[in-house]
Amino acid sequence: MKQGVWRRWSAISIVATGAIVLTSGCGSKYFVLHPAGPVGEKELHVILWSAVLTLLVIVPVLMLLAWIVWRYRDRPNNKAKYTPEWSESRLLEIVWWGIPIVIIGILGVYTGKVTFALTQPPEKDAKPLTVYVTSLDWKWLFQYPGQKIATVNYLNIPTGVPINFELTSDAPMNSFWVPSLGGQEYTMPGMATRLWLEADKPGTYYGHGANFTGSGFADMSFHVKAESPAQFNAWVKSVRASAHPLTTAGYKQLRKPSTVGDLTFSSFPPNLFNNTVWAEGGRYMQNSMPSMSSTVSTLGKNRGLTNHSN
Amino acid sequence: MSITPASASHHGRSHGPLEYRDPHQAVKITGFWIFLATDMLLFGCLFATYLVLRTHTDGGPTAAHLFDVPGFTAETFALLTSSFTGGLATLAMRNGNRKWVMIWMVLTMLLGLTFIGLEVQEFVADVGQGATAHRSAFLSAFYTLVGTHGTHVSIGLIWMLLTLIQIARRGLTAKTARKLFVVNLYWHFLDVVWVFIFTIVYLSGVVM
Amino acid sequence: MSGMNGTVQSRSERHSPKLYIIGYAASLVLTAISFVLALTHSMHVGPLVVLLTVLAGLQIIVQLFFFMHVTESEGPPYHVVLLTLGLIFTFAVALMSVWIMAFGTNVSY
Amino acid sequence: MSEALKHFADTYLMWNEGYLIWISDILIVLASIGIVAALTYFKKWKWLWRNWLTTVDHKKIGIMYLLAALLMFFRGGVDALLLRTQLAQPGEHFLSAEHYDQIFTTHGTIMILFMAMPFLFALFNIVVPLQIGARDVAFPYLNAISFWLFFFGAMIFNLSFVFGGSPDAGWTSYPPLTELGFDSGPGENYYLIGVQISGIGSMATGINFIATILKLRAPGMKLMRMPLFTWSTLASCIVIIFAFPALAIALALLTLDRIIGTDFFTMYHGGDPMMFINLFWVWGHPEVYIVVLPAFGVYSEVVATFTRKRIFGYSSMVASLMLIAVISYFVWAHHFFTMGAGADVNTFFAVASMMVGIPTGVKVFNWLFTMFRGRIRTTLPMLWTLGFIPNFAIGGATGIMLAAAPGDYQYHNSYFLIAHFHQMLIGGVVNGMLAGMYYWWPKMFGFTLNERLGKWAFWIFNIGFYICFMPQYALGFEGMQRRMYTYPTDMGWGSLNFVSTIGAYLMGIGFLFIVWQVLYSLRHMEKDTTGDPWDARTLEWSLPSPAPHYNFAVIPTISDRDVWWEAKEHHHTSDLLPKVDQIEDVHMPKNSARPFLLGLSFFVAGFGVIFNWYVLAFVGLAGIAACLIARALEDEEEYVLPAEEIVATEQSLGRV
Repeated sequence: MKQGVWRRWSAISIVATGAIVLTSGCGSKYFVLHPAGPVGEKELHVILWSAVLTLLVIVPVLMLLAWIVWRYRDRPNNKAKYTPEWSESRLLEIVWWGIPIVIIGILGVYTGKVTFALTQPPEKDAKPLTVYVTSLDWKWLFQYPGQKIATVNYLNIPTGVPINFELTSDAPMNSFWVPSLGGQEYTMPGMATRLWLEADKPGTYYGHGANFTGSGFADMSFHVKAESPAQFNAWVKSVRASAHPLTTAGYKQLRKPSTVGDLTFSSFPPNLFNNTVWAEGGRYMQNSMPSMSSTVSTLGKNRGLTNHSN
Repeated sequence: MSITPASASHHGRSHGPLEYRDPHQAVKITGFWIFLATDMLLFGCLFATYLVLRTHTDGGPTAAHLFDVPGFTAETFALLTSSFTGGLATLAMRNGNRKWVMIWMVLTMLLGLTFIGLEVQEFVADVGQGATAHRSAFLSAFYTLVGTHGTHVSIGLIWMLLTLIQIARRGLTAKTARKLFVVNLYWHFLDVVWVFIFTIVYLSGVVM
Repeated sequence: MSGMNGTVQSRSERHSPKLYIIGYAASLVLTAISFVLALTHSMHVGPLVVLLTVLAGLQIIVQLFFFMHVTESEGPPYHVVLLTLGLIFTFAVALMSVWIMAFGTNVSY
Repeated sequence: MSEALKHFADTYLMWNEGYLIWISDILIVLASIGIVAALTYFKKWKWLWRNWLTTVDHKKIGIMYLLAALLMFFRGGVDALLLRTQLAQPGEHFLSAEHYDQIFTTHGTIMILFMAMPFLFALFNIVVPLQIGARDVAFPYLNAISFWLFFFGAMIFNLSFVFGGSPDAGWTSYPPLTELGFDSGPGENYYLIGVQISGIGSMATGINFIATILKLRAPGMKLMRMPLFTWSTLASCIVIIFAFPALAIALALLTLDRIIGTDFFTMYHGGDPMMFINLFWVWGHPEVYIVVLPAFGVYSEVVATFTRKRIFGYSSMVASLMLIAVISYFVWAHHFFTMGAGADVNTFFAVASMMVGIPTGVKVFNWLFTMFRGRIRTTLPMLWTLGFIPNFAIGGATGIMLAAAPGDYQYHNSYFLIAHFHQMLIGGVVNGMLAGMYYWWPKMFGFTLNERLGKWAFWIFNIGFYICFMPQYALGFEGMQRRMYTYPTDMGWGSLNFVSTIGAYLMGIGFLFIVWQVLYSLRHMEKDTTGDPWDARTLEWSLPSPAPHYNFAVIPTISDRDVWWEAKEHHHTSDLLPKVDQIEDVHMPKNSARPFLLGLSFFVAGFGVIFNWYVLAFVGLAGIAACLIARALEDEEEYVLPAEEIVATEQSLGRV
């Protein structure tokens, strides 16, 4: 008797939870499910395929569970079969060792294919735009080496053009994530990593650091404005004409822990990104150090933060 | 009967190596083997760290600059030989010869001390050249890996001393025999670790 | 190498030092080969390091079988299984760490 | 003088940090006074020292682990509720960023290392020797050391909240954020030292139980006759001994960075923070299997018992346990797919991670088919097991989704990930540990727990769980990151977060019902006189509840897998009872104060290192050395329990 009441209540609450989740799931704020570029789309395909393939197992399991618990409950008048010694079946075991192996096989191959594809530019025909990303405490610095301009906490990109993000950090490691455009990549001190993204639809997209960096972490959001190439070029021109340059002293100030709003710079110190990566023995490989290593500026050597107490 | 299982509950046996005759002691030997497997992983992680950080010299001294061939050759010879004499102590124990157990163990400890002395000398010389653990990630990893091995060896020496005191006091019983066997297992294990240290750290460092 | 069957071999006769002497000689020879190969720079670095590691691996076997009596045990020698697993994991951690930390998609200059 | 006192209070007692600290201080002082007063009033000091603090009896050590686990569950749960309260609506100011950071760090660390680990060690200790027919574990003295290292490690960690400040860089403690330049307080040291000390204890436990299971089985108990909980313990301990060294090294190197200024993981002199992450997860992922494998073992025992049926596919169950244990070692890089390792690395670890789904899927089917054509009794252990299956199915599915590397680029560090691992760790591990606690409770204490209150607890906790965590999957797709102490209104994350917080509070209420249930059952005790209240199958149920301290008067000979069930079926249970003429003197391990003192020395040494008070550290280290040397030179570790005493005990239990 009591059990029935329990079951009903639990069913109602689970359905209610599901309903809340689903009804609030109709808007376009589900960034991951409504990608605005080819990278996010590829990743969404993996997400959907992996969900569908696992559902092939999950749904039968849940139905079987409900049926078995109902059918074989311990009631005096239960007429269902009872076989206390039955504990082996070669056939059944082959089935449930086999099916997951097949599913994992399919999903594994597909995952591998997409993983390799994502290391390539999403589009081969268009000439990519390179953006250097540096995560600082607690802000994002974006440098456009081709355009020689820099921004903080926002960036503009042209639509239909693959963007080659090169990422590093001049602070604790973070993760550069624009969920509408595609997956994230860590920004790490002494390292440079690469992330390809592309926006097909114009719009303003939410971005945020995804790896915890201390008390200012919650404020490390930025936005990406995708606009037509013509508009982008016009924006670059206006920045060059109107904004102030980022000086070495200005960068030193910027990398101190603080939170700031959007900033725009008409230029930045030459080799700033490389110097950040190469400072303090970064990039690590002695023998592959390029010639510019000799030009590592004093910037990297005399950092504001000292590490050792002794 | 003790907490060991009934299958082994007849009060030991009269044959087989001394350290295995009491089942209670035999379980401890198994336990120690498992510990060695754990310690192996500990060194594995230190080796992994060293291998990754090997090139992270930040313009400071590299392996090729630093390592002194005669020094680590002597260290290697001392430790390999001490592993041999430790083995001979186990053999003497199995033959029930307490005097030779003591002689071989004292010799083993002297060789171990020699090894530690050479290593300390090497570290002091390196630090004298400015190659401190603070200089670069490579040096941090180097000192930690080799130093952890050195610490293990030092602990092994104290442990051997304690074991010798017990053998001197109580003679070769199932328990002291087990303790001697175990400390020698530990010692041979450290020898294996050293083989990998001279291969991966020193020899590879000199050629690369 | 007594007790290969997994149980402690019962021997009433005196144990002889033969195995220990062979083991010591083997470890010295293997070490000497490593040192000579490395210090004379006799081959390319890549194959040399592989060869040195193989020689070190042989030294494990020498210590385990000639000095440590690894197969001896009271009852089945379960610890051999655990040691084997441990060796596999040790190499996995070391080599895969190097593989991971090489950062394949690093920006190459 | 008063200036110095004020400085001390502000620096170490953090009196300027607000009312949370003051309340905690007052509560701790009151609780300590209360405990001391009660022990003195009831003259229980000697009892505490003789029966508990110096014990080496696996059953008592197990009970102490259980008590500690439940206390830590409470502490971690309060942390969780504070976090959820702060996140209930956008722009909330209940906690500051600093406090939020500390609380999510302690929540994670406590739940994994100081709740889940002792909970499963409690079950190992209580169950395994009884299940395999042993008088104790292989190394009872070491077992006590393990417990006290865990205990003092947990003490150090919890002390941070009121003395000097908690760690605040997440339970994963990624450098360089945790290096001195960014985090100079003692909090991070507390994390490193507390976890290190308890980790040493865990390694010792792993070694101990492997030796116990391999060497101390009763005659006739072949490997393939071992109960599945014992098998799962073996698998879990194998993972422990191979994974915990990686944690020890990762923490030790970071400690060196912070204490003596090396450059392993700093941003300076070629330090490589990513190597810490690599080493941390070499331990961190296997750790998840360490805690979930014993839960699998519990489910296997519970399902077989409460369907009155042999476990289906025993060999597959054993094979899958071992496969999971081995594969778990080759999946760690899936925690940092987004670190820029090559596509080959990501593909390898993605496929390896998915492969874990194969043996776990097999286990689920085997549990289902154990129930199939059985007779299912929905007792408390069975309810938690039934509640586990849908949890595990959904969590497993999202796990496979996370393992697909390109998908992970989008889920990583988002609430989707948070929902996934809570589903596995609560739905998988906590359900399993609670099922185990209910199942073996009568064996531990000799009485059963009230079913009605337990069912309230089950339903409230589980419904609360879904309300709490299902919305978090959706929040992940909405792009919400973990570890943000607050979020702006315009993101539209408010409503789902609010729902989630309601669920968290329901889980809290569910936990209170468990506490109520235990207290109620203590008053209205239903004694278990049979020793076998569940009509169960394995050897431990052939003993009286609770088992006498020597466990088995005569070690039984095992002839079957479900030996107790078969004996009952064929009416020869008397075969498993001792005969007077077979009872002999037994050597039992002596109690010892040294494990406790060793733990205390570690505590003192650790405390010295945390605050760089080197004299104190030296005193602690000297204590450690003294304990170890005294043990090495000790001769008599055992005492003789005379046969007559055993016979008398067995007679009073009506067994001979």
